[in-house]
Amino acid sequence: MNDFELDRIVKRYGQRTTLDKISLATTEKEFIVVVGPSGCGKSTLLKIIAGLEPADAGRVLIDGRDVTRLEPGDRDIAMVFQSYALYPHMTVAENMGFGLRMAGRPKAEIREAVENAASILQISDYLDMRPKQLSGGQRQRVAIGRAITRSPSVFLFDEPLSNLDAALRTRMRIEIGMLYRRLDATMIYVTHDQVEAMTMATRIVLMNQGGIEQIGVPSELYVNPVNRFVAGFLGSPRMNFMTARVADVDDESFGVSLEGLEGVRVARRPEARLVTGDEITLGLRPEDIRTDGGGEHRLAGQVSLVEEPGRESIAYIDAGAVRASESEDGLGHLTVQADRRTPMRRDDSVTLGFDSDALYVFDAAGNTMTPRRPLDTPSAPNKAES
Amino acid sequence: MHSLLHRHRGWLWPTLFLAPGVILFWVVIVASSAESLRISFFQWDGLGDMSWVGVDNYIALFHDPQFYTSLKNNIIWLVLFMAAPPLGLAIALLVNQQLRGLRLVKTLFFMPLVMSQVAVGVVFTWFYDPANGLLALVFRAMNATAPALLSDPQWVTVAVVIAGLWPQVSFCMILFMAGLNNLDDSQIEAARVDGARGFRMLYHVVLPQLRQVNFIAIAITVIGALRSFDMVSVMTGGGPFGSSSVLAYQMYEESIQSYRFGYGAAIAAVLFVIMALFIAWYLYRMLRIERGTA
Amino acid sequence: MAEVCHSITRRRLVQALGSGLLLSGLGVPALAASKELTIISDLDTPQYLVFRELAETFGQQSGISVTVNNLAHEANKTAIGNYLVADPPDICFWFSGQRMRQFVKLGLFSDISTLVERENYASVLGPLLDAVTVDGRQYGLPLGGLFWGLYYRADIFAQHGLTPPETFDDFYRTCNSAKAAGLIPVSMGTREQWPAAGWFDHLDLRINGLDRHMALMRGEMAYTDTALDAVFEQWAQMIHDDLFLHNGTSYGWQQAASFLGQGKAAMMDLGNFITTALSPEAVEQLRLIRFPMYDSAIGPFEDFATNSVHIPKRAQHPELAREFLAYFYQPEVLSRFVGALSGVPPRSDMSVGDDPLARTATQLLRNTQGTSQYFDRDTPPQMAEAGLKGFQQFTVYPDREAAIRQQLERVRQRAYAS
Amino acid sequence: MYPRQIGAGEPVKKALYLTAVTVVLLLWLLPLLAVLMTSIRPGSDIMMGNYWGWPSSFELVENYLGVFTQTPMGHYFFNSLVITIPSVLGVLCLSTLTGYVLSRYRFRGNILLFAVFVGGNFLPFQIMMIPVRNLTLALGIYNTYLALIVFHVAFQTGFATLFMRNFIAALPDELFEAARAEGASPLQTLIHVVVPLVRPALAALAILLFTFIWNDYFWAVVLSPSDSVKPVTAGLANLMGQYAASWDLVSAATIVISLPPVALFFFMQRHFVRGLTMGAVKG
Repeated sequence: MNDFELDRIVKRYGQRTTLDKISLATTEKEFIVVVGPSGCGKSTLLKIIAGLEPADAGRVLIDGRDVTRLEPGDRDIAMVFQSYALYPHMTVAENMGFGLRMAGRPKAEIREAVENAASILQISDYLDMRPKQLSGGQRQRVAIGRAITRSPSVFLFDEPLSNLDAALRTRMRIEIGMLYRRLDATMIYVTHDQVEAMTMATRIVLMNQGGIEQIGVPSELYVNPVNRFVAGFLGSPRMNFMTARVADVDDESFGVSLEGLEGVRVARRPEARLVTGDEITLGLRPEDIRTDGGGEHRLAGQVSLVEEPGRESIAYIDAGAVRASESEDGLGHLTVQADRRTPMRRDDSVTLGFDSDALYVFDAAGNTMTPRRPLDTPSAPNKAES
Repeated sequence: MHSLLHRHRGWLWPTLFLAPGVILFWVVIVASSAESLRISFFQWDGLGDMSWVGVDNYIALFHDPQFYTSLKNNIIWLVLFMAAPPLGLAIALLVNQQLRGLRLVKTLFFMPLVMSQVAVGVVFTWFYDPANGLLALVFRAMNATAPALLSDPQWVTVAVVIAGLWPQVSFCMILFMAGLNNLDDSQIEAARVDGARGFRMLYHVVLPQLRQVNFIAIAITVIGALRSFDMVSVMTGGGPFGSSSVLAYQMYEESIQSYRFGYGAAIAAVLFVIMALFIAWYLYRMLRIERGTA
Repeated sequence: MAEVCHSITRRRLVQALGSGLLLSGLGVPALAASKELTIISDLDTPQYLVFRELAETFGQQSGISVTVNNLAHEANKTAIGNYLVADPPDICFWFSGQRMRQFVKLGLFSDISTLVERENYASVLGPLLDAVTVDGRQYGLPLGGLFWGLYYRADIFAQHGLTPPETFDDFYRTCNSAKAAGLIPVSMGTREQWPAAGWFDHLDLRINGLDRHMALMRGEMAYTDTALDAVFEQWAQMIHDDLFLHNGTSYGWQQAASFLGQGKAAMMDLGNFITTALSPEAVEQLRLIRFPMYDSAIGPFEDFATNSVHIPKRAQHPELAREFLAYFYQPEVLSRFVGALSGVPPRSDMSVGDDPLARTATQLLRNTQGTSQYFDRDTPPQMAEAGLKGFQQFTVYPDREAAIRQQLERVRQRAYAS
Repeated sequence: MYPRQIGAGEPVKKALYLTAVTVVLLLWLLPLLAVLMTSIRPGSDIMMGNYWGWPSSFELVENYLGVFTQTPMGHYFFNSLVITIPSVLGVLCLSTLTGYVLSRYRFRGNILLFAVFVGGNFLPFQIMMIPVRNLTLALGIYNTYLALIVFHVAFQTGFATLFMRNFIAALPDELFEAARAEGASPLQTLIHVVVPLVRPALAALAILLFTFIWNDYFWAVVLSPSDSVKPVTAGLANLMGQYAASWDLVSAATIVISLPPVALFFFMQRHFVRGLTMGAVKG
């Protein structure tokens, strides 16, 4: 039995379709992170799951029960809001016990549940304070505590960490991850932050313009993006894209025609329908570009800017005729992520190198044309962390 | 929340919540107003039978010189009352300091607002009295004769409006004080850093932030001007010979003193039309602002 | 925490319940009030105090609780249309004449002919009975009359060597002397509009006589009639000659009267209620004479307004109300009431008392050849309203005579049509 | 804050400022001071025309006591309280309900209903006189406290709904979504979330309503002819008719009837300004 299921959810606002037949199912209390650019419909989807917005079509099932027409309070869910949504006139304990009190539970039970949740989140000392007296992180804990108190089968998180500073965010991220393992409940977590998605999710749902682009474990989405959108969305710094044409096609591979880069051939999916002269986009992750002179293909370039955020260096390279479209620096320079022990300075001349294997190819519609890769390639998702 | 009626019980509570207020308001206010409009098509002394006269009351109204005097006075009220928002803002700016004792000062500035209009009317009648009033005293001190404002058909309306402005300025001042309390401090600070101060700060930084308050202040002032009654009633009774009358007062006078309820209702209808124009503008603005911020 | 919240809710609930109970109890006063005799009066304070005492005495004698609600005179004019229809008291005060007839026509006053007959009031009231009679039946009892005339202060007149005028020539002489002495010859405050009508009434009565005046009041004569030319002409002349208080429209009648009280004005045309606006010392010096004669062949006719007391048609206790009237209308009781305002006694068998003003008024009334009520009591409300306004305007802009008379004529044609 | 606050280290500026404020305040209150002065003057001064000179004696206590002993003002005062307090409570209850629904539920006709509330409130209320009189008559409540209470509650609900709706609309959506997600019914949300959150608005509104209703003159005259129900405003007008020459008493009465709303404003000013700002509640 599915413990959580969305069945062809549709939502329209006037003429505009905000959600188009969204389906999703989980069987074993997964941590689903719904991620996507702002305006993609992910928050609306969460509200529909919560019951705060009605769906125009489709069903929501929780533990096999159709809850589509139920009030939020009857769905066995709990929600954590971006703004925390704590009641300023109630103490922490009253905030946390609110749901149970509304359900008319006995006081003793409420107190026990509140204390239990408080101890899990280490906020037992604040129970008699008002939200105004707490810091942002503490408020966030209370908001989570309020959800825990209800012990729902599904937790809904609406960008819960976006109001926190970077250090706190990392910490809360880890805590929510630990909480998930401890509570054994389905979690639906909406965020626009790919780091949160990559680190926390058992599965990621990547949304764009009201539809799902790809569902899968984080490394799958990173290593095998189904299309250019997914490839570009996940990974920081972003994948380099270069516009090129198909030079020739054979059974297993095709040749790429790109000014400034000769003789590149890449493997092709069997179902890929490409003919000579088609416009394609090459994708190359910054960490797959080498600066040590190795690699099958070489490119001469000049460093235009170096960033050194710490663990690695990120360099923007002017590679002459080879220009990146939608590049990070907006100048058509290639982004390269290098070991910081490789010294690079502005205006240095460098030789870039990469392997054909590292290249992704997308057709004009954005679909991936290169074959699926095994997940234990060097392009591991943890590299995407910044 | 989008479509309430599609829910099983979602509509029940809201309906129950709305019912008492809506029913009371409709029965007492809306239905009564409609009934008044109906009465305007009858000849009725308020006591006996009503007889249908069609639009006769309106025809009579448009031939009544008093109607044009009242209408003109309503316009004078409207125009002069527009001084209330800027004056209110000026006083609000003056007292918007956090010093000891200013709370009392602010309360004293509110006084005219919280006093009843009857009391304000009494106060100003006393003030204007051409023989013994404070105004006369001032004029005498300057070796001049005080004008008899309340008996001069040229000036009487202006004099009454000034009395009416007194509480109205207070009202606007309160609104602006609330608005000033709610300013975005970072904008003010940014402007200070950019070198703005004094009037330029007011005009370019403060006023734009007070737009909503401004709107409410103007709305309340327009309503106050069109609804003016108590002051006229207490201070002049519409006199001398009707020259300070306004539509609301003329309506009252025709109905109560002359027992011409149908005619009074016709005046009410005209006032209603004028008011409706304003209300439409107000609602349009309000809803537009709302959509803008939503 | 949670307990606190619960107790707050409970407290709020109790509060809500309490206010609900309170609300439901608020309708009660009306019910309680219906078990007693209720009276709405419109009396000035001195008279009200006397009346309340009389009502209490009646209550003690008959074992009934009597409630008197006293309204300001002007407020009563506004309220009576409402309460007669809506929630009538057992007894109310109003005006005789045309104003009473209007309510009788609408069936709002009770016929008290049987009471009048039983107590034989006709014999003591004489012609006054007409003021409360419609089609041979009586609908009220006339109270102390308001005699309109010229008031002046004896001490001020003596101080400046002025003589009380008998004729218009005298009047002009007195006015000129007063002016020379730095006094305002005639005080008149028209903020309440009606005082101006007194001057119109008096001039018309003096120049055209009672019959034509009453024809005008009954709507049978046009305001543009040439007969009225002389009236307006004379009035305009007086205004032109600067005989009246300046800015009269600024002042209520009380304020205007206070000029007399302060010795700044010489004369004032008013009813006996003038005493309520003056200090006891000034009242002591106050004298009344009749409005100066214009044409020895005409008159004297006077404005003599009677207030009256009525039983509303829908009174809760009509029998009790008749009992009260019978008690109230006894000569001794009534003279205490009338005496409080120096009024002219309505009953011929009443003693005038020793109030000099009341005595003078009674004497002057005996010497008249006929009386009218007062402009706003002799004409229907629309006409009254327009007339008062028109006369007030005339006092400021006598040159607008033609326009004012035309406007009055328009209203006359409308007001008497219905 | 704008304008720039005068600091503690600017004594000269502060003194100048306080002088300026005092002068403006005195000018502002001049008409009122005139009435105050008259209210402590003996009646004989007024009769004698001594309006502005030094009072021949100070009759503060006599005049103000006189308002209660010589006139039925004490009774009018009680009536005003009995009318005003339940009316204010009634309006607060109804407008919280209507404001809550109109701000938080989207349904067909929402805007129309709201527009009617706002528009109806802007009408010159004099035009409703006759129908309202007839209505109270039909309900059998004419000339009782209830007639005035019912009218005031109905009429002020329009304005109060506008006020409460805007205030509640400014509260963050999430608070209401959270309540729903926690399983609170609309009634529970109202009691446990809306009412505590709108307290500042209710305080501000209560003060405004109190002054509006306390100071009403028109309906007092129309709906309460008898002394047993008449509130202070009609009482004052009545007093002016009856004691027209006693400006000392009338002035004192004018001051007396103004005291409750003034006192309320003074003690609740902070709540009032805060409530009016309609600022959003920040968790």
